Amino acid sequence: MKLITAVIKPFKLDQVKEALKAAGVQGMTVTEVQGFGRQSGHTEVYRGAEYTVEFVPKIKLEILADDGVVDAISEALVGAARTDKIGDGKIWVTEVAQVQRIRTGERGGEAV
Amino acid sequence: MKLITAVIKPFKLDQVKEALKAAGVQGMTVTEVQGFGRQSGHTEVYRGAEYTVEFVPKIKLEILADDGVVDAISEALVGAARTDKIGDGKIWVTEVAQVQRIRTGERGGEAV
Amino acid sequence: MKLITAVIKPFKLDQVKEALKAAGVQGMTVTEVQGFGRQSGHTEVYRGAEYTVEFVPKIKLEILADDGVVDAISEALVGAARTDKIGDGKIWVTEVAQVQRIRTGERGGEAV
Amino acid sequence: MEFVPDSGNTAWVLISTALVLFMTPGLAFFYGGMVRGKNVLAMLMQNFFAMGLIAVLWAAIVFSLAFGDAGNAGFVGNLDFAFLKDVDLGAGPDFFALSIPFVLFAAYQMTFAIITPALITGATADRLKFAGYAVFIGLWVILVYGPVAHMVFGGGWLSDMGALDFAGGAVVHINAGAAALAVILVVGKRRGYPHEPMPPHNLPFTMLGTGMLWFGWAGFNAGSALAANGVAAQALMNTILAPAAAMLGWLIVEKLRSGHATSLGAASGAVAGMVAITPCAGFVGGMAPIYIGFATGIICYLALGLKKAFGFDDSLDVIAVHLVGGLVGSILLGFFADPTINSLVANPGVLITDGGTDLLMDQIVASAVTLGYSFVVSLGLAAIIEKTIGLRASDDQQDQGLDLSLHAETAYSN
Amino acid sequence: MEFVPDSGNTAWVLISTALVLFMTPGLAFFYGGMVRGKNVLAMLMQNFFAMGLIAVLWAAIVFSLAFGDAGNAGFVGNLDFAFLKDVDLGAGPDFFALSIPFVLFAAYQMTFAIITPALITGATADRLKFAGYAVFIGLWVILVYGPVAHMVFGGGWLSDMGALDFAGGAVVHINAGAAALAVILVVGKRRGYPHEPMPPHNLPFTMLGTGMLWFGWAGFNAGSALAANGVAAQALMNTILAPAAAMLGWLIVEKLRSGHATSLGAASGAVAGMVAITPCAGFVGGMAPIYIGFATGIICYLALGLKKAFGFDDSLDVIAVHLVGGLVGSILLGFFADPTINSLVANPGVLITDGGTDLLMDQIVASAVTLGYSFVVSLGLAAIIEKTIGLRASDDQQDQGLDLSLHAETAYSN
Amino acid sequence: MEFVPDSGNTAWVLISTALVLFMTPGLAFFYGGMVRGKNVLAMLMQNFFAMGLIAVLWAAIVFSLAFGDAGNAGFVGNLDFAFLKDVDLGAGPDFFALSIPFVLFAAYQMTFAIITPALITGATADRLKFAGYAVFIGLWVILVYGPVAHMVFGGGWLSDMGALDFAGGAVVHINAGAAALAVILVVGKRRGYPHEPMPPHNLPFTMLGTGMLWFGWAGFNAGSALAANGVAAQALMNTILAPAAAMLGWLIVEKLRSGHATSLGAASGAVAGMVAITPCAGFVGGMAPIYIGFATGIICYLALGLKKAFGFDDSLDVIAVHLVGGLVGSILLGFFADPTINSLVANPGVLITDGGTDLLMDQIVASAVTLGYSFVVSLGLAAIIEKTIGLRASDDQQDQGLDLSLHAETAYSN
Ligand SMILES: Nc1ncnc2c1ncn2[C@@H]1O[C@H](COP(=O)(O)OP(=O)(O)O)[C@@H](O)[C@H]1O
Ligand SMILES: Nc1ncnc2c1ncn2[C@@H]1O[C@H](COP(=O)(O)OP(=O)(O)O)[C@@H](O)[C@H]1O
Ligand SMILES: Nc1ncnc2c1ncn2[C@@H]1O[C@H](COP(=O)(O)OP(=O)(O)O)[C@@H](O)[C@H]1O
Repeated sequence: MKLITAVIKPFKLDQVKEALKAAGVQGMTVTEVQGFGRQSGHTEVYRGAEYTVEFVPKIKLEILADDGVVDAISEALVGAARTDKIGDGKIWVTEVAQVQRIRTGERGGEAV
Repeated sequence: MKLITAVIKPFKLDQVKEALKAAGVQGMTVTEVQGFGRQSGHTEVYRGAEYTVEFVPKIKLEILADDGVVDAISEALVGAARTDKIGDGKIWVTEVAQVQRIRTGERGGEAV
Repeated sequence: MKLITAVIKPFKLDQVKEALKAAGVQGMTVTEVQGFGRQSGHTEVYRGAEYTVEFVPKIKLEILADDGVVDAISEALVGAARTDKIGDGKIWVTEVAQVQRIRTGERGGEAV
Repeated sequence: MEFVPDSGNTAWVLISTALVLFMTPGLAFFYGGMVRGKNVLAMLMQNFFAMGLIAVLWAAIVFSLAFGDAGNAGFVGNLDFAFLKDVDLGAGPDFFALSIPFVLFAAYQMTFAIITPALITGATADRLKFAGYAVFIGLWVILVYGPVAHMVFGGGWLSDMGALDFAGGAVVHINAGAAALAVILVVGKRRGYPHEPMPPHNLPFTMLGTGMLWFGWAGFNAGSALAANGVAAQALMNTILAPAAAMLGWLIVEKLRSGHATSLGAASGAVAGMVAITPCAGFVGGMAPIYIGFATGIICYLALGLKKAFGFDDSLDVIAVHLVGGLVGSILLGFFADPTINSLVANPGVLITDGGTDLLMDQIVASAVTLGYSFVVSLGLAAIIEKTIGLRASDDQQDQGLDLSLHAETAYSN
Repeated sequence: MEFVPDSGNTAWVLISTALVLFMTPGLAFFYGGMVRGKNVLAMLMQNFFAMGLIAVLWAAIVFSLAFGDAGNAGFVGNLDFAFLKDVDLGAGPDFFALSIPFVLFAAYQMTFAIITPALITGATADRLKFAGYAVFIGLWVILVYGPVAHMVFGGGWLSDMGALDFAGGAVVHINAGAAALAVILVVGKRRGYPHEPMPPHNLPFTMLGTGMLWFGWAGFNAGSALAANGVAAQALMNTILAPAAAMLGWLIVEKLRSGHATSLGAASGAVAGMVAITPCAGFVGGMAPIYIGFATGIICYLALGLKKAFGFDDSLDVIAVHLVGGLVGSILLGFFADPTINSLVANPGVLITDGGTDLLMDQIVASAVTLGYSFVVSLGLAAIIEKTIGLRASDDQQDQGLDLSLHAETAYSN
Repeated sequence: MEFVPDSGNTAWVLISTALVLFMTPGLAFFYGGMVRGKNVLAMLMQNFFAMGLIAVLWAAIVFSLAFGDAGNAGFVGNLDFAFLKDVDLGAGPDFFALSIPFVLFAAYQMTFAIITPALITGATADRLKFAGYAVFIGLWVILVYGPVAHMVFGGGWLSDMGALDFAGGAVVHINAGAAALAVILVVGKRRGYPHEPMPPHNLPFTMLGTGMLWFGWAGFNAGSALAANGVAAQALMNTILAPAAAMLGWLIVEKLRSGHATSLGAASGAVAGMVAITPCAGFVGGMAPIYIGFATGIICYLALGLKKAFGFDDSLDVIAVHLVGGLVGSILLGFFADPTINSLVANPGVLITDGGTDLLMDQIVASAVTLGYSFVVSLGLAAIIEKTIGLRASDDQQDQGLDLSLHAETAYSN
C-alpha cells in the first residue's frame, strides 16, 4: 500500500479529480496549502507598501493506493495537473505500513 | 516510530480526542481537509442552479507514536470515530525514520 | 529521498523560511494546522462561559530533500524554530519512495 | 385629502421606519456571528424571512388586530384595517392624533412586528426546522404580537390601566423573550450541548450587528415619539447613554468574574442597555438612563447564569438579554418616569418629585401579563407545530449543519 | 437668497441622499459575496470606484445633460449647469418646483447616477479589466445615463409623452440591465463557465448587502417624492411590502422547483421586489405592492432560466433581477397606477377605477426605448473599448484572480 | 416649556446624531479589516468601548467643559452642565441660537467626542493594553478633547479669533492625529515591524467600514449645520464630491507610483477626502470640493512616506490620513471659504472674490495650536500611563494576538 501525495495548482483541482476518477481512484483527501518554490511569489501592495509574497496557494492531494496502481495514478495526475508553467508542483510516493477503513475495520486493499 | 494518520468526520473530533487521551496519546496535529470518496457529495443550490459537491469536510489527524502503542491508538481512534455510516474515513500508518522535539532536541520516543 | 515534516509556532514561519533558504532549501509546502500537546491550551470566554481550547494554531512544513541534506535542513529548522518554550513543535522524517516534478516529469533529486 | 402632514415629523418617522427595518438585518448579524459556521445562513434566513412573511401578514391582518378599534381598552383590535383598508395618506383615527400620514404609522409599526419574532431565533439557534419556524412566527404574530401590541400600544387595557411602554419594552422584548423561553422548552437543547464547545464563528459579524442595532435603535426609540420634538431628542440621548452605561456595567462584572473584558461582553452589554431603555426612552431624563443602563448591564450579566441554573439551552442568551433586560427596563421606569420630560407620565416614578408607586404597580402588572400571555400561547403553539410538521431539526441535520441540510447552501467557499 | 427651503422636506432629501449613497456599498457586498474569494476586491473596487468617478463626472457635465433645459420634451439637456454653475442654495428652475435647495436635488440625483452603472458589474463579474471598466462607465454615464435620465426625469420626451417612472424603474434598472446584456455579449463568458462550479464565497456578505440595499432603497423610492409627505409615506410602505411579497413568491417557486428555500433566494427575491416597485413606489397603494411584488418574485425566478436558454453568462443574474424586474414593475404600473395616491397619475392604470390602457402603452414605449437605446449604445461602447484598451481580463488574470492580477491585493489573510 | 423646536431641523439633527454614532462601528471595521486576524477583536473592542466610556464621561463632565460658558473666548468651558444639569428639552443658551432641543445638541456633539479618540486606535493597532487604552482615552477626552472643542466649537478663543472649522477638521482630525503621533512615540513599534509582513486580514471589512463612514459622514458634515437648510445641502454635496475626487487623486498617484490602483487605495483616498472636507463642508461651494479632494488624495498618498522617513510605526496611517488630511482641509479652507455659501464666512478665502489671507492665517494658527496642544498633552498622558499601569502589550501578548491574550476570545472559528 502506498500514499501518493501531490501538490498542484488550485484551478487544476477539478480536472485532476476527473482524471483520477477516470483512472479508478475512489477516494482522496484534499488540503489547502501554501507553496514555496521556484515559482516566484507575487507582489502585494497596501497603501504604497509593497510586500513580496513568496507563498503561493496550492492544493495538496493525498491518495492511498495499492502498489500496483501507483504508476497509473501518478501518470493520470501528472497529465491532468501539468500546465508546463513553473509552479505546477510535485508528486511523491511513500510506503504505508497499514491502512484501515474506520467504518468497517477492513484493512489493506479493501480499505481504500 | 510510526506516524498514524486518520481522516474522520468533523463532528467526531472531540470524542476522538478524548479517546486518544484516554489511550495515552499526549500530542497530535489536526488539519481541516476535504474528503472525496464513497460518501456521496451533497447538492448545493444557488439561484436555481444545482451544484453537486463531491468534497465533504473532514478532519485529518496525525499522531506520532512508538511502534508498541500504534495498535492500541488505532483501535481507540477507530472506536471513537466510527458511526457506521459511509464516510467515516480511513486510518493509516507510515514508518518514521526519525523524530525530534524542537524545544529540547530530544529524539525518538522521548520526543513525542 | 526523504520528506521532512515539521510543526512549528506560526509566528516563527518567516524566520524558519529564511533559515531554510540559507540552508539551500528551494521549495516547501506549508499548511495551517491545529496542534494538541503539552502546551496547555488557552481559555476563551463567551458571555461568561469559559471554554478550554486544547488546540493551538500551528504551522506544518513539508520539505522533500535528498538524503544527504536532511540533517543540515533539520538542524537549520530546529535552530530557527526554537523558542525554548513549551509548544515549539516536532520535526520528523519519513522515507519517500519516489518523487516527480509535475511540470517536467523529472524524478528524484532533480525534482525537488 | 386635506390633511397636510408636518414635514419635519414625517421626515423623522420616514427615516425611523427605515432604521427599524435595518435592525432586523442587524439582528441577523448579531446572532449570525455567534452561531457555528455551518448554521449561519439558517440564522440569517430566519431573520430575513421574518421581513418577508411578517410584512405581508401585517398588511393583511395584524395591523388591524393591533391598531383597529384603537382605544377600546380591550384585549385586541378589530378587522377594520384588514388588507390595508383605509390605511391611507390621511391622519387616521383621532385616537392616534397623528401629524404624519396614517400609512406611515402603519409602516413604522410594521417594522416592530417584524423584529419581535426575529428576536426569538437567538434562543432557538442551530436547531429549528425552517418550515416549522415559518409557521410558528406566522401564527405567533397573529395570536400573540397583535393582541399584545393592542393592549399596550393600541389603547388596549394595559395602557388604559396606566402602564407605560415608550417603544416596546413589554410589546417587543418581554414578549419575544417569553416566547423564546417557551419554544426552547419545546424543542430542547442543541445536539451536543453543553459538552461540545460551540464558539461563535465570526465575532466581527456580531460586532457589526451590534453597530447596526444601535444605529437602528435610534429610530426604534426616538421614532416612537412619532414626531421630531423634544421627547424624541431626549429619547435619542437616552438611547446612547443607557447602552453605554450598560456596556460599562457588564464589562466591569465580567472582568471581576472571569478575569477578562470581552468584545462579546461589550456588545452584549450594549444591547442589553438598548433593551432596557426601550420602555423608558421618552419618559426619563438627566442621568436616569445611565443609572438604568448600568444596573441593566450588571443584572443581565448575572442573568446569564439562569440557563445553567434551570438547565435550558438558550443558545444566544435571549432570556438574559431580552426578557430580563425588558423586565428591568419596564420596572425601573416605575422609578424614573418623569413628567417634566413627557406629559404622558401621569404618575411620576418612585424616585421622582411627587412620585409614588402607582406607576410601578402598573408596570409590574403589564410586564407580568405580557410575559404570561406570550409564554402560554407560545408554548401551545410550539408544541402543536412540533407534533405536526416538526419544529426541531433532526440530529443528522444538526450534525451536517442547517445551512446544507435545510437550505442546500454553504456560507463560505473560496 | 430669499428662498427658504422647507426644513422637513430638506431633512428627508438630505438623509435620502445619504441612503442612496449607502446603496452602492450595499450593492458591492450583495455582489461581492457571490463572487469567488479571489475576485471579491475587484468587485468591491468596481463599485466603490463608481462613487469616485461618477460623482466627479456628474458635477462636471452629467447633471447638466440630464437636468439642464428641463422640460424641453427632448432627448437630452444642455450644458447650462456644467461644472455646477448655478447649482446653488436656491430653488433652481421653476420646472422642478422644489421646496429644497437645488444643490441638494443635484446631490440626490447624483447618487442614482452612481449606482446605475455599478449595477452592471454583477453581470460582468470576474472577468473585467479595471481600466476598461473605468473608461466604460465614464463614457456610459455621459452617453447613456444622462440622456435617459433627461428623457424620463428631466422633462424629456418620454415623460412628456406620459410615461411614469417614480424612482427609476426605467432610468436605473432597465437601463443598467440592458447595458449589462450588451457588455456580456462583448466580453463573453467567465473562464471555466459553465463547467467549473463557482459557488458564492461569502453568502453572509450577500445578505448584508441585501439589508443595506433595502435600507437604502427607502431613500431611493420614498426620497423620490422630494418631500416628506403622504406620497413619500406610501412609497416607503410599498418599498417594504413589495420586496417582502417578492421574497415569498421567489421562495415558493424555488421550493417547488429545486426542493429548497435558500437564503440567496430570499435575498434575490427581495431585491427583485425592490427593483419592480421602484417605478411604482409613489403611484400605487393598498395591496397593489403585494401583488406586484409577488408576481415579480415568481417571474424573476423563472427568468433565471434565460441565461441557460440563450447561452450567455450573466454571472450574478443582473438580467433576471434588474432588467426583468424593471420591466415587470414598469409594465405593472400600467395596471395599478392610482390617482388617489398621487395626482401626477393622469391616466389611471388598467385595474383602477376609471382606468384604461393609455398609461400601459406609454409604459411599454418608455421601457422599450430605454432598453433599446441603452443596449445599442452600450454594445458599441463595449466593443470599441474591448478592441482598443481591452475590457476582458486575460485567462491568466482570471485564473490567478482579479484581486491579485489587477489590484495586487488579496482579500483575506491571517 | 415654550420653546418649540423646528421639526425639520430637529429631524435632521436626530438622524445626523444616529449617523455619526454609526461612524464609530464603521471606523472599527475600516481599521479592523486592516489588522491581522489575531488582533481584530481588540481593535473592534477599542472602538466600541469608546462608545461606552466616552458617552458616560460626556454626560458627566466633558459636555460641560466643551460647551459650558459658551462664547467666553477662553480656553475651556465650566461645570454648569456637569451631569447634564439643565441639558433639557429647551433651546439652551442663547449663544447657540438653536432651533433644536438643547439635549439633542448635546447628544449630537457627544458622537463627535466618541469617534475622536477612537481615531487614534488605527495608529496604535496591534500593541495596546486594553486597560491602559481605557484610561488613556478617558483622561484624553477630558484634558484634550473638551478644551479643544471649547476653543473651536464652544466660542473659545480660536473661534473668537476668526478660525473656521465647520465639522471638526481641527477638533476631530488634527486633534486625533496629533495624539496618535504622540502615543506611538511612547509605545513604540509593533513587534516584528517592519521586517515581518502584516497584510490586512480582511479587506472587505475595510471597504465596508469605508461605506459606513461615508454614509455617516453625511451626518457629521451636513448635520453640523444644525438645520436642514441650504448650508446643510451644500455640505452634503461637498461630502460626496471631495471624497470622490480624493479617491481619484489617490488612485492616479498610486497607479503611477506602484503600478496598481488598489481597493485599499480607493478606500483610503475616499476617507482622506472626507477628512479634508470636514472643516470646509458648509463654507465652500461649486467645484471647490473637487479641487480640495483631489489635492488631498495626492498629498495624503505622498504623506504615507512620512512614517518611513521618520521611522515611526503608524500602523494604519492615521498621521497620513487624519493629521495630514485635517491640515490640508483646514488650510485649503483659507483659500476657498465663500461667504455666498455661508454668511459665517467673515473673511473670504484667498481665491474667492474679495478674498484675502486673513482667514488663512487664522486657519494656520488654529491648526498649529490644536496640533501642538494635543500632541504635548497626549505625550505626557501616554508616558505616565505607560510608566504606571502599562500601555504597550508585551511581546508574548502580541505574538499570541491581543484577542486571545487580552480578551480571551478568538474572532473566527468554524
Ligand atoms: N522541496 C520541496 N518540498 C516540498 N514541497 C515542495 C518542494 N519544492 C516545491 N514544492 C511544492 O511544489 C510547488 C511548486 O514548486 P515550484 O518550485 O514553484 O515549481 P515546479 O514544481 O514547477 O518546479 C511549491 O509551491 C511547493 O508547494
Ligand atoms: N484512497 C483514498 N486516499 C486518501 N483518502 C481517502 C481515500 N479514500 C477515502 N479517503 C478519505 O476518507 C474519507 C471517507 O471515505 P469514503 O469512501 O467516503 O467512506 P468510507 O471511509 O466510509 O468508505 C474520504 O472523504 C476521504 O477523505
Ligand atoms: N505525538 C504527536 N504527534 C503529532 N504531532 C504532535 C505530537 N505531539 C505534539 N505534536 C505537535 O507538536 C506541537 C507541540 O507539542 P507540545 O507537546 O505542545 O510541545 P513540545 O513540542 O514543546 O513538547 C503540538 O501542538 C502538535 O501539533
